[in-house]
Amino acid sequence: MSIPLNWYLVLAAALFSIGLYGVLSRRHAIGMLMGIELMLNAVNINLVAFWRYIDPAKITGQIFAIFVFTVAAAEVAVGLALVIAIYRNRNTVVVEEIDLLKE
Amino acid sequence: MVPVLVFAAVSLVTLGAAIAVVTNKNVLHSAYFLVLAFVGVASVYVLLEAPFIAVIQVLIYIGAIAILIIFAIMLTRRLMSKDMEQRNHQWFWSALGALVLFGVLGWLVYSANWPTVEGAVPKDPITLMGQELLTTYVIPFEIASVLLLAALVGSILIGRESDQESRSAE
Amino acid sequence: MADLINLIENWLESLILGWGASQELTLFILQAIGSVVVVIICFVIVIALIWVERKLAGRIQDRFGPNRAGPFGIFQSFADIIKIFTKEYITPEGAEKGFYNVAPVLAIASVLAIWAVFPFAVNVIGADVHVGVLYIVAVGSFGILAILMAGWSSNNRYSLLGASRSVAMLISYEIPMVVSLLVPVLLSHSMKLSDIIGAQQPWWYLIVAPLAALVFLISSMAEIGKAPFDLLEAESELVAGYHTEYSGMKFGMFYVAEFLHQYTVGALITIFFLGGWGGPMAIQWPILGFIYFHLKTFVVYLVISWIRLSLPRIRIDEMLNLNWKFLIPVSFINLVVVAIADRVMMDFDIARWIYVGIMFGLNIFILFVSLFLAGKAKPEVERETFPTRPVAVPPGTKSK
Amino acid sequence: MKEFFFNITWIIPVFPFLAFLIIILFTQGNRKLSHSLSIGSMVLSWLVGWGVVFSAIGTPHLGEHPVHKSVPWFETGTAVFEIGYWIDPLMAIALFMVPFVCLMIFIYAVGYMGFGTEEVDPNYSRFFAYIALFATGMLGLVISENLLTLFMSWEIMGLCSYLLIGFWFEKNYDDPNKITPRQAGLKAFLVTKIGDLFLVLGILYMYSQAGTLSYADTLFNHEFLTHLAQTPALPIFGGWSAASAIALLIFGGSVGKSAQFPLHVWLPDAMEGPTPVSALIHAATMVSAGVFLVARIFPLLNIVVELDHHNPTMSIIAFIGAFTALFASIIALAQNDIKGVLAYSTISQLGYMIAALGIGAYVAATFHLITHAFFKALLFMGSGSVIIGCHHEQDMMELGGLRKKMPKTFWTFLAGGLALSGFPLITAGFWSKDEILAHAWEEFMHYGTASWPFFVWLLLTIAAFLTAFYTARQISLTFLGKPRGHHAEHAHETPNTMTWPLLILAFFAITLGWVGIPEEIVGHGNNWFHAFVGHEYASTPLSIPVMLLSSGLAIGGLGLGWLVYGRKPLEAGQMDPLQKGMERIRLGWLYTAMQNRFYFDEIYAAIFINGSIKLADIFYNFDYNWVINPIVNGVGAVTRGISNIFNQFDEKIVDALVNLTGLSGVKLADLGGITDLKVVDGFVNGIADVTGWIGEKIFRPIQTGKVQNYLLILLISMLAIIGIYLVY
Repeated sequence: MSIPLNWYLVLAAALFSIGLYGVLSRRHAIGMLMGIELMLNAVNINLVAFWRYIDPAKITGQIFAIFVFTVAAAEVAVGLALVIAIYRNRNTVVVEEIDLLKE
Repeated sequence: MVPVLVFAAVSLVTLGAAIAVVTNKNVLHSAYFLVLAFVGVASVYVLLEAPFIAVIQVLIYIGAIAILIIFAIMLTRRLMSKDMEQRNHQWFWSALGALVLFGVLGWLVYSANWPTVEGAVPKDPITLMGQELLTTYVIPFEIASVLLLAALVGSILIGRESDQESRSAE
Repeated sequence: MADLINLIENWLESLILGWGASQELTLFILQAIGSVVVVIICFVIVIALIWVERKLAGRIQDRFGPNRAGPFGIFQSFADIIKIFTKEYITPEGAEKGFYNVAPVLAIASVLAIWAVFPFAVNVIGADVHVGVLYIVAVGSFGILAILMAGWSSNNRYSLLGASRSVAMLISYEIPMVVSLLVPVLLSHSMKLSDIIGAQQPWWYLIVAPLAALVFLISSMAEIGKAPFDLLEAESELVAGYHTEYSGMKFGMFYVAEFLHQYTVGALITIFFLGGWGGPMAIQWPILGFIYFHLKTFVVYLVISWIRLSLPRIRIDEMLNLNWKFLIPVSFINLVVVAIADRVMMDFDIARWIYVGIMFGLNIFILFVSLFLAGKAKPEVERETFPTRPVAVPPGTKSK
Repeated sequence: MKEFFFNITWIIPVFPFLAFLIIILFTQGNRKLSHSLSIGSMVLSWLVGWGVVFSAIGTPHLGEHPVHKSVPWFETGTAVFEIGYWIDPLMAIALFMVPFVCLMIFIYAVGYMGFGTEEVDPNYSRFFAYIALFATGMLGLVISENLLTLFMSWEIMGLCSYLLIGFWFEKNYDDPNKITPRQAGLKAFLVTKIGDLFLVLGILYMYSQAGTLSYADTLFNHEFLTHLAQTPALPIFGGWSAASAIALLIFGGSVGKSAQFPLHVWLPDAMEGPTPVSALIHAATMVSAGVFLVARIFPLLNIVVELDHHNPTMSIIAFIGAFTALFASIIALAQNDIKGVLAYSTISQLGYMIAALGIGAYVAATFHLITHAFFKALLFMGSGSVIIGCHHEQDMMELGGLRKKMPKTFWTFLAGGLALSGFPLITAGFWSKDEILAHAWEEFMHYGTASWPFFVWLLLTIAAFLTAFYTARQISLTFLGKPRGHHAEHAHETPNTMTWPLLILAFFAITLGWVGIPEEIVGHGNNWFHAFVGHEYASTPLSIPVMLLSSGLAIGGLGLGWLVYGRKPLEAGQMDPLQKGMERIRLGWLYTAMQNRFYFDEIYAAIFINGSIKLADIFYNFDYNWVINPIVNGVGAVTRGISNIFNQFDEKIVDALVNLTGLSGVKLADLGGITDLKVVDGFVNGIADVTGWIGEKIFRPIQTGKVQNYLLILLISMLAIIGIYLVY
């Protein structure tokens, strides 16, 4: 076990920040979704790493990771359906143009 | 030494791909880089001795999510040519915020004192996981399945054309 | 002689260790050699298969098939290879170069990667991972990715349409495939391929779970996109589907991947339902297991070819209906029934042959009930019937 | 039997919740089945609820030893959160009122939403699903055993109030300034959320101190409360104790929910919802939840008073309540919408209760909470009956003369109105209101005229008079005289499903007060209400002068109202005599201000909404101008960026400051120039202009409608909070 836990955590933190940047800066709605996926992946790396280094005898970390997978799948299905619906109704996928909330 | 090298390579690939995902001007290329990032993360799981999670990662993220994303991009491609600006005007602040967040997280990681334990992984993790899922975590498990069902129904409802629309289209 | 493969392996190992390599390095080199050997075997098999396939197709369609190059045309495949190697590579204008070139590689890699976990004989296993079944399903999804890449990057509408169609089809047929794969997993209590094969030594799962085998066969035929499910490259509609724009060796790679995929499906059915390397004397003589494995695979391959050469292509709505309204419900019901029956009989501790008999009966029962119900259902779309066309009738004759 | 009811208390909110689920999922298509389910579930809740109430009444010393049960709900780390129920006198009293009033309103809604007529609402079934969910929230709040489930129920009600106020979401008006139901729903949701934010902070603070949220370990644990009162609070609260900080934060929640000044603006607009909703949510139950919450944390307030005499917590609460009571009753004087008057009267009466809690009159506040719920539900349902009977005419200036046409509605409305104005001796409102005034009087006697209780008493007394006056005005305008519009001429009595609940509630509006008649009148030990709810708190001694005074005020207010409006009924098109009178004594501007609700909506719009839009604009510009030149371009770009910054600074900030000073000066000079009549209008406009202008130059990404902007702000705020945390 030559890799310290911190490395994984920092990797996850970097992935999370990159994903966050994607969510905040992409104009394409699907680009935003991709950023969210990266963030979820980062979370999962953390979960599995904690499992491996802090409580390897139990399996809790992996089970949480599986729940995150389900959430990610649900999120992407609904998110993409929304994007397609918006595309069909408003003919745009640019997040900035989806601002009905303002009115 | 070998694991360190492998870790370094894997994390470089993952982070590089991730950066490409958020910065590439062509959304479709971003999606393929996303696949690469997913592969990288799966390799990280392998390094962490969680092959099941790694395989599930490939199965769900690449086999389902990435393909859905690519599909959706193709369906909506008419509007996003690669000449268009792909980042909004607040990108600089976003980048700054993300960097600061990374700094804070990194600082946290290094200042915390993790109670790490040396120990071997369970011999038969999959059986153990199945037992745990159906005993300790049975309620979250059921809720997750309801969530998936709800997402399924919801996305069909949202995504399908309403009868009126398709009729007017005819 | 009995254990030829391990004999060679041990000899190589001692040789490399003798040269002063460390234990780790030796292992790495041996793995690398093993991979290369498996890949080479695959390609050799494909070369043979192409000839077999064409000959068989010829016979079934009342033709000779290849008969010029060499005796019975056995060198036809080599001639093809030379032709394909010397053809010009054409990249269409506006294609996405990188993806255009990566797609065929990915297509063939996704098939080859499945071979990494196959147990060829009792002690010849590439990588005996805990999650073998999942691995197979997961790696298979790269194939879909390759098709998407090829379809998109060709900058051709036919390619894109073919790719979209194939993805819709592949994703939906993955569900019954995975669910029917769960039956062997359930019966053998393991996702390890070697355990699955070991569990079905006297009684193949083809007998214990024939319905799962049938569903798996149908859905994996759809997965490889061969007739009657070859809508993704329906010539009359889409030219050649996602690989319309490919030529030369790049096309060749798709072609090889297709053949190899069919053979791989044969291998999967062998592993999951036909007892893998099992057979008389297979444990004492592992080399026999190796032969049995390929023999069984080849038989399944021929069956698939036979089916695809006999049936016409079906419409896309029929195809999706078959999947969503028949295969998926049947496979789920089958899974549940098998699970309950297995659990109940586990408590009773009955003789193995009674267990197998009950299982077989249950499977056949489900199959017939579902076929009966499916037969009762009315077709959704009433076919439009046109009045018979007036036919020109020579004067003086009586029209019917 | 007692044990049985105490064991199944948890089931009370479950019935309506099941009804909600079934209706929303399965029976939307069947109107009859839907309302039967809804009402049926409420009947069950009511039966079980009253079973619990009467069992609780039969339990001696329930106040000292509340019955409570809980089961672990979920755990995070080492913290276990529980879910359960808590039975004490306050809960029993609220449980007496809530399911019964809800049931009456549900039955009433059948008629109001037009069941069996061709005017039946298209979303009829959904309406019943929503009100069932609402009842779930309210009942859950009443029985909950800890602050977490209380908060959860609280938020369910917030959601329902949004859904129900905006129930007619497709309605639009020709007049763009008139608020639509959709906007009203949003407004209610957002304004109460401001209060909820404080509530969350209070609950979190409590949790950080106690490590648990159950009542038994926090609010009813004397040692813990003592400890809390001796712990200094966070630095931002000055030198206060943690107890007072928590109390004030939680009180912030009730300010939002109970529509107290300054978060009262949502309630009048909430009248855009269907009338049963107004009766259910904005009169009888939901707004009472705020008061209930303050009554719930009364032990906390008590400990603050006991251990920390100089703490202003109680006086803040009392003042806000008393001010709201007066302020809302002034506005109610000039409202012409029949529901608008009642809306402001609700705010005013809630102010009474809050003020009562602020001066320590726990029993009186609880008493008024119950009586008010009954008679205000009655009044709202009466007004709904008028509205249905007059074909959706709500303007009192167009009504009139309905006494003959709608006799049942008239008499029940009269009963409610008398109870509201506190008509002496026979009405419920008299006894409860009198008890509050008596308590205030006693406090003021105790502290003297220079103290804050004096002002509280004064405000409340004036409000009592005004209440009687506007009640008389409303009844006179609506029911007396001759019809002033064609809708009123063709009015008809409403169906039995609407009038029967009115009769039942009228009965309670009169008689309910008799359970709390002071001991001095009915003999020692016969003030049942006090004995049950609050015998650990000192009872309010009867004060004859106060009773005479309040009787006089009620009768005087009613009489004056009748003199002005009833004796010589208004003709169609005639000006409101109050307006005429005020204009004669040069107070017309005050009347205009009253009619316009003292311009609170406009001021809030100018400051918060326009302001943030304008601030957003500036940020947007800033952003845009800065970010065009990415720093990546190198040193040249950096220097140019810096010069840009200075440029921007010059242009935007310095100029803005110069202009601001200039404009403020001009406005001030204008203000000086404008004399008597124009002062208020000018002042209001001036504030609006200046703040709007400041906003224009300072506040907009907050309101861009772009999700990524919101997310970025979220990130930055989170980082800022982390920064603050690190610095501390």
